[in-house]
Amino acid sequence: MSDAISALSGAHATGYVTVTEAGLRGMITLRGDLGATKLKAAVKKLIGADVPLVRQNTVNADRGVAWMSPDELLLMVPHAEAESCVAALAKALTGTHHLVANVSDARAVFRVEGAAVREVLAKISPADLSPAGFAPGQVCRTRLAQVAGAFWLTDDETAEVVCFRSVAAYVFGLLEHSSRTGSEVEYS
Amino acid sequence: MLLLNCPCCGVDADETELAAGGEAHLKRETVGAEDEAFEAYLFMRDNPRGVHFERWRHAYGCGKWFLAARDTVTLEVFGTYPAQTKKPPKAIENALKKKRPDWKGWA
Amino acid sequence: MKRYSAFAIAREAARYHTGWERAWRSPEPKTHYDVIIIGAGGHGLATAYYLGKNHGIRNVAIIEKGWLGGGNTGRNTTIIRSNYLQDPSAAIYEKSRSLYETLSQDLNYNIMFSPRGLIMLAQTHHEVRGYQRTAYANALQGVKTEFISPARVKQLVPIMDISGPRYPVLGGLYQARGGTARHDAVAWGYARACSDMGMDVLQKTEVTAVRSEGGTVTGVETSRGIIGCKKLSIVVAGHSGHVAEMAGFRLPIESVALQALVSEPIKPCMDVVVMANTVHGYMSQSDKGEMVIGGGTDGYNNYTQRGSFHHIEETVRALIETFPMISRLKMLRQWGGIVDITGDRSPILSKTPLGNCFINAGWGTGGFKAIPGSGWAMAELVAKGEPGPLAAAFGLDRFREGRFIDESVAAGVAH
Amino acid sequence: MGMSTRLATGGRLLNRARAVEFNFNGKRLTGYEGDTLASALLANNQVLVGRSFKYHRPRGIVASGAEEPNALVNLGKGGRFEPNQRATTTELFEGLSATSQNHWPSLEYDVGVLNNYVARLLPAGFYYKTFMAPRAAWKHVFEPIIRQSAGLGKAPKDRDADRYEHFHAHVDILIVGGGIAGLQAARTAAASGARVLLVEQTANWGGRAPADGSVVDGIAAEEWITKAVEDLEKMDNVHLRTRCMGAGVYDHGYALAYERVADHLPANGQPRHRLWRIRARQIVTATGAIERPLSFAGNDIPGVMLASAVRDYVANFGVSPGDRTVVVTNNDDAYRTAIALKEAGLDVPAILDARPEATGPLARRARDLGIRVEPGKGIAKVIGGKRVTSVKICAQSGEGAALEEIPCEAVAMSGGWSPVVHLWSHCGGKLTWDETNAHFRPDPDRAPTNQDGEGFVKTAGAASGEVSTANCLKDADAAGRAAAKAAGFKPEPGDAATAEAEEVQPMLPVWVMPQGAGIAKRMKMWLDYQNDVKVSDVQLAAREGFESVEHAKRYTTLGMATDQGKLSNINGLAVLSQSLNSEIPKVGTTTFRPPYTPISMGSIGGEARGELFQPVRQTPIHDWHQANGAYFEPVGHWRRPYCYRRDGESTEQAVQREVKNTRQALGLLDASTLGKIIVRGPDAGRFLDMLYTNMMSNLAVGKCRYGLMCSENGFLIDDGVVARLDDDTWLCHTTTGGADRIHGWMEDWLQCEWWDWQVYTANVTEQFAQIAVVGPNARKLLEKLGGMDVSKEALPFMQWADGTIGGFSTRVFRISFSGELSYEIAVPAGQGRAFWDALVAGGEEFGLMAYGTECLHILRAEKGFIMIGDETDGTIIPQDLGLDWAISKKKDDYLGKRAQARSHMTDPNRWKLVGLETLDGAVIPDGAYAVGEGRNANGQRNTIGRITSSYYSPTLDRGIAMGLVDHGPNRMGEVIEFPTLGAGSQPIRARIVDPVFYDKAGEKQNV
Repeated sequence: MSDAISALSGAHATGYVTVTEAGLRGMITLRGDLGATKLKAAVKKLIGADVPLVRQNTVNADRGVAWMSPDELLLMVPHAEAESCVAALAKALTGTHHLVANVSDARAVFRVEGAAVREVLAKISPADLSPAGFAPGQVCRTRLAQVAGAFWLTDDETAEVVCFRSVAAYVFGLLEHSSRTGSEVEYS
Repeated sequence: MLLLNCPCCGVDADETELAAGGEAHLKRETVGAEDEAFEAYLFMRDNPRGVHFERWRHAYGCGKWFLAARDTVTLEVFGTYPAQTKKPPKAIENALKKKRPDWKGWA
Repeated sequence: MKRYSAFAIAREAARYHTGWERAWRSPEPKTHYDVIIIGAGGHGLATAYYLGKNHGIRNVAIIEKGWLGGGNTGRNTTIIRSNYLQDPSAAIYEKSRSLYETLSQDLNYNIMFSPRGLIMLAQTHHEVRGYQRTAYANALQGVKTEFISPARVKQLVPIMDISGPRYPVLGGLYQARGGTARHDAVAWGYARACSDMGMDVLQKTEVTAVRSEGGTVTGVETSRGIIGCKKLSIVVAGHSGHVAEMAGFRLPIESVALQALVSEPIKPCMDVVVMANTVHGYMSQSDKGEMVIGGGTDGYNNYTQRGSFHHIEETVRALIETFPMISRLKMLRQWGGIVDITGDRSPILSKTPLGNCFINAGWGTGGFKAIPGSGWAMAELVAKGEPGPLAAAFGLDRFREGRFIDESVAAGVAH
Repeated sequence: MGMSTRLATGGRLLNRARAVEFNFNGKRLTGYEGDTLASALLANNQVLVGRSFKYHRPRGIVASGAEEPNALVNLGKGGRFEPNQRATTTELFEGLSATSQNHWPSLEYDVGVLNNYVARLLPAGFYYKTFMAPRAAWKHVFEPIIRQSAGLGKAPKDRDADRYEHFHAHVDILIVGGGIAGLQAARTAAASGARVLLVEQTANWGGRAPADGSVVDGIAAEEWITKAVEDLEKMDNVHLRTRCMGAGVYDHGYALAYERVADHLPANGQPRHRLWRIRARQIVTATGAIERPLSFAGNDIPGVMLASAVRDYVANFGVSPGDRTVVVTNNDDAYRTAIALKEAGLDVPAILDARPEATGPLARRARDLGIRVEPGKGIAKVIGGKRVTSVKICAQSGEGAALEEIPCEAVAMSGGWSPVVHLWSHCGGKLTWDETNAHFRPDPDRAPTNQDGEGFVKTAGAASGEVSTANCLKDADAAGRAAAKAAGFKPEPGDAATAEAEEVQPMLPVWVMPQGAGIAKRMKMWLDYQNDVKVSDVQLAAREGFESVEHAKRYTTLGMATDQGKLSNINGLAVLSQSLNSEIPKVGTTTFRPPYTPISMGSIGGEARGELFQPVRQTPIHDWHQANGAYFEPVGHWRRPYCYRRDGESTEQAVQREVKNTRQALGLLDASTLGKIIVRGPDAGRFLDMLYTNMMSNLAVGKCRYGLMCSENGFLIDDGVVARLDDDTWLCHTTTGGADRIHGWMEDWLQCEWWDWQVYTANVTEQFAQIAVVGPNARKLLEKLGGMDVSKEALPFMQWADGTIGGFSTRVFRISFSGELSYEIAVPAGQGRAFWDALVAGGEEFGLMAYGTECLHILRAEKGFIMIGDETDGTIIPQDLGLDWAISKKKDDYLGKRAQARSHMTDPNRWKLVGLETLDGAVIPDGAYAVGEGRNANGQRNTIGRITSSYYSPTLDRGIAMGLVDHGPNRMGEVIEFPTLGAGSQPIRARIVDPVFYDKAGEKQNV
């Protein structure tokens, strides 16, 4: 078994914010009744966090869980553990109607860092990214120019942007262009 | 550029994050249906100048389908609601009767 | 009616053009007509014109809610072509195109038909196959088209980037006698000719109800009173569903907004009409020098004549990729029209459940190019009460039978 | 003598310390920092700046802002060349280079001016009445001449050297216009705590107030503005933006703003333009008003300018339009210009006031300054060619008998003011006619409405139709308040700025000067300077029955020039209504369309150019393809190798090599783009039975089955292999294009129709790299790499298994789209490249070669397998393709079943799929049609069939094809004809055969 590689093997760009491909991340799609005790317990056990409320996400060290839709969560674990976690979840949810899928390799993750992180994202997403509209602890599923994506703030100056693996180069290009020195909007 | 509130995730979604799905509350006709009823199911569409019930998918967001009551002339939105219903909720009907007294009503 | 000509202009110039008469009369409605046509757009006026010219029916009123030619006739990108795949479409659009060739002379009104040539770009292998198929079909349909090489495309349209990294041009379906015309002039020319034949063009007259007896139409109620008729023809693109409802039947139609835009005028740089369907854009240059650009339709029912901006955006960025030079032109004006989209995106020329009531609708985004042919076929349908060969395939019955006329099959080109 | 020049003093916007060199028509000229190109040209006595559209008349600068119709130039060079740039809104920068437009050979001597001498033969719409004979002449003679003489600026040639971007902003209140009204509205709105965005199209705050000498809160407007801006900049909830024009207002509070980031600093690395896409709860338009010209004979001669513009050039740029300026007006405001000129030491020979008397305070001040004021007078005629030399004056009430000739170099005219209502109107705001000021102003009771049905646009100041500074400020405060309230905030009981009320003498509507002017004069009164539309043209339109304002506009082209009628619309409308003996409000206005002024296509495209034009989807193995000669074809947004060209190989040769090698040895295909959708749940089987035409619920775990999907219209929309993973889990493979579409289709049915069914789906297409190992040596390779048992016994045809191969954990499907022994192997995408490399390395000894999509197509065609998109085109049902075997007879329903029972679908005359073999082995052209006897009612040749796929088969060394033929399956062995294109080309004759050309028994794939 050879080591897995991420879509852009750690591409990096420095403009008035920095953009870095964050490398491999274990990601698991979990669909089911988010209110069910069994599911809540399983998530708690795996991630060490409760099932988040609508559009919330919890990052807990190298683990996390994000609300994706009324019947879907995205669980984040170390990449190497993804398969075993899928098995564990499947076991824990036996007898309930659910779907668990390892989507770790279907995604690319970028870290965007800098004071102007909101501004850079606002160039490619129509979502309201003002502090009033979007804060750490929330997940935003939206459009990144011409593709679907999601992001959240780990702190006020750092965002993690997730997109499909096949368009990683495109999304990296968008972020690089938007954060190029000279493109500052200085919009507060 | 429409702005519709997705009842499934609460987001005020930009039109560019949505996919339109045509008339809502169509009753599926299938094997056994008369030609006329089947034709109506596939092709005959409400196309009013005024209140229209329609399907939308929050395609770039939570991915869920939802329904909306919208005026096709003023583009006023009277409300959005989950897709799992065969008819508009009472609340929407009441809102409509208030705002559009001349509205013929649902059916 | 005084004929238009260079000599007439010279004659009138001598008296500072104070001698020109009205292009069309503005009469009071009669109480009864043989035929009433609802809608004085291009299609309605053309229907009236050929009723008179081909069938000798001249006791005709064309009733218009607003101003003649004020709907989609005056809001489109004026493209004329007949390189359609399916036999019925090719037949009616080619009839239309051929009528355009001599329309200025027929109407004694210069509608500026400009057969400058039209290219549909093939930018994927799938499109190449689709357009080759169309070329073969056209050859058997009597429509003159050819599939041309990238080099020939470049020769015809030097400002085009045919080696774009994303969608290199792999060829094109070329119709040398396709082109454009002056949209307003088409409506005005027909209106003038109809008026000259003694027909009444009733502008600012709104139809509020359709009257019938025993399942047969007897007339219409309008903002200017009740007007009787033997036959009624509904030709009201964008409002077909609404008027059909008055006549008591439904249509397989949804009305959506279609958008277009023009750039500021520049000196001539493109003498061909280009349609790029992979990237959803088409462009031509008007005689004023504006680049005339067609956008996409919204996916939702809309009567505002305002579309959503992102369609403009998608079209413009696509055309910048194909025509890099337009990046530094400016958008002068954008606008929208309401188009009727049917279940198979092809038009309806048909009898209706109401006796002696006929409908012409659902031209979608392809109406302007069809005006003369549509009028010709519709006049025959109204005059004889039965469709002729041009209209035969476009009846309402096809939806129940599942007998589609689907043009989108050739490389996704709808209209 | 009498030239326009830079004054020794004045020019509030100038930095006289920094001279700026620029170039106009090859002349090197100098201006100052702060100049616009227009002010700099005037300062260099360059009044003549262009030629008109139709008659090529000399044209000079008329205005000082966005309403300028004449001063349009070709700006810049090469990749930074731009036509039709408005000199009045172009900031001067070092090295700016511009040329004038629409003339040949030169601005001063333009042969196009011939049109001017025959102008009488070219009235409105003349082209509709002539050029009709001979027929061909229109296209080949007349049209080219007309096109050449029209068109204004040159076409850019080079690729745009600049970049662009978009920016999304969500605010409570957007305020458009940074004049005193906009600033006051912002102060009031911001005080409520609302998020406010204030945009101003020019580089400077304050609008007209400073040039008008207004006094606000007892201090000079300029001081107040500076302070107001400072205060606003201090607030966290306010954002200010200059060089940012409110371009359009759209539905549901959407607005576009056009920021010209770097037009004044070219090539400095910034994006040239930034298009703001704004969502605002409320929008306040403080867009000011535009002065109207007066219609008198010769009002288009260079030197005739708007009174407000003359004032701007003197006050803002220290530029004199000429030593002697005659002022002509129908209102008080123009007196400010006369006074400004006088105070700048310039001569004002006379103020011609069309009103019977001039009694206002400004008139008094003018008289006190010794200016000759002539009430009841107007201009009979302006004398001059490329420059005003004098005016003949007359009684406004008469027919224009000249009373006196006054020498002058400039004429400052004012016909009153019209509010800028564009943004208000874009989204449906209605207007009302204001008798007092003779203009259309927004009707607050009929504002554009938003998603809640509430008005979402307010107007402030002059944009509301207010005239005096005092009222503008009051109105702006009220607008800010109303907007804040409507946006859900509590406006503070505020301290709005105030100004002294002024006594104003009412203006007098004057649409034609003099009022009794005869036709000869009216043919010299310009309404639309750029398009050459005159009073007589509008009157002609009315006479000919073009009575609707839309008709008149389109017939005369009034207001259709690049200024979109900012100067001409109201004047034209008034002339039209007079000709129709109707009232102006009855005649109505034309609709206002975005944008307010033209915006660059580049800004609309934004970042989406070149590499970012569209996403390119890449599989995990993309780099290898690139490195190994792949010729890519776009499939949706994916790039798939069409074939891999080796040195000296043509595309065709490469494809043939790949086919032969795969049949004879071993081929490798990157199939990662195929859709992979997991469908799971107690009702999953039942759901798939509805989705597919055949039965999926009874598929055994561990097995695979080929399935078809139809639309509710019965048409075939997708196909693929379904694998049963466990009791309630299926894996559905779709076509490359189908992955997202079919997943959406599944969710649609589950969410909107069968929501009570217990089924979940997940699109895992990109989680896996999927590689097809195809050919007689396929098993040898896998066994060499070692791991799971891939023998026929352990893993028979149409089964799947999980296991390791060469150390990779894989899922292996024994399925074949080629007819050969074939394994489709899925590994996690992150290991796709490594696994591919292992296969390539291990396969060398077995003659492994990668193959592309064209080879794939040929392999499947040789086997008679249908291809979605080739055999299907959206109108084909499975029955047409002889796929009845894949349609379950047991099921009482599936999507499309009812539709397939309709008369046209069951018509025995539908064309059916067959194979076709040319008699001479040639390849039938793709898409060719087979002809039958005779012609149809429309004279078209009757057809009896068409080609759906056609290839040269390297395996059989002959042309093979599939096609749909009338009663085809019953006509085996018959020969039919396919006409080919081109003169004298011979039809190709082909025999109808079974569509399976190769290995009919299917032995090769089942070993």
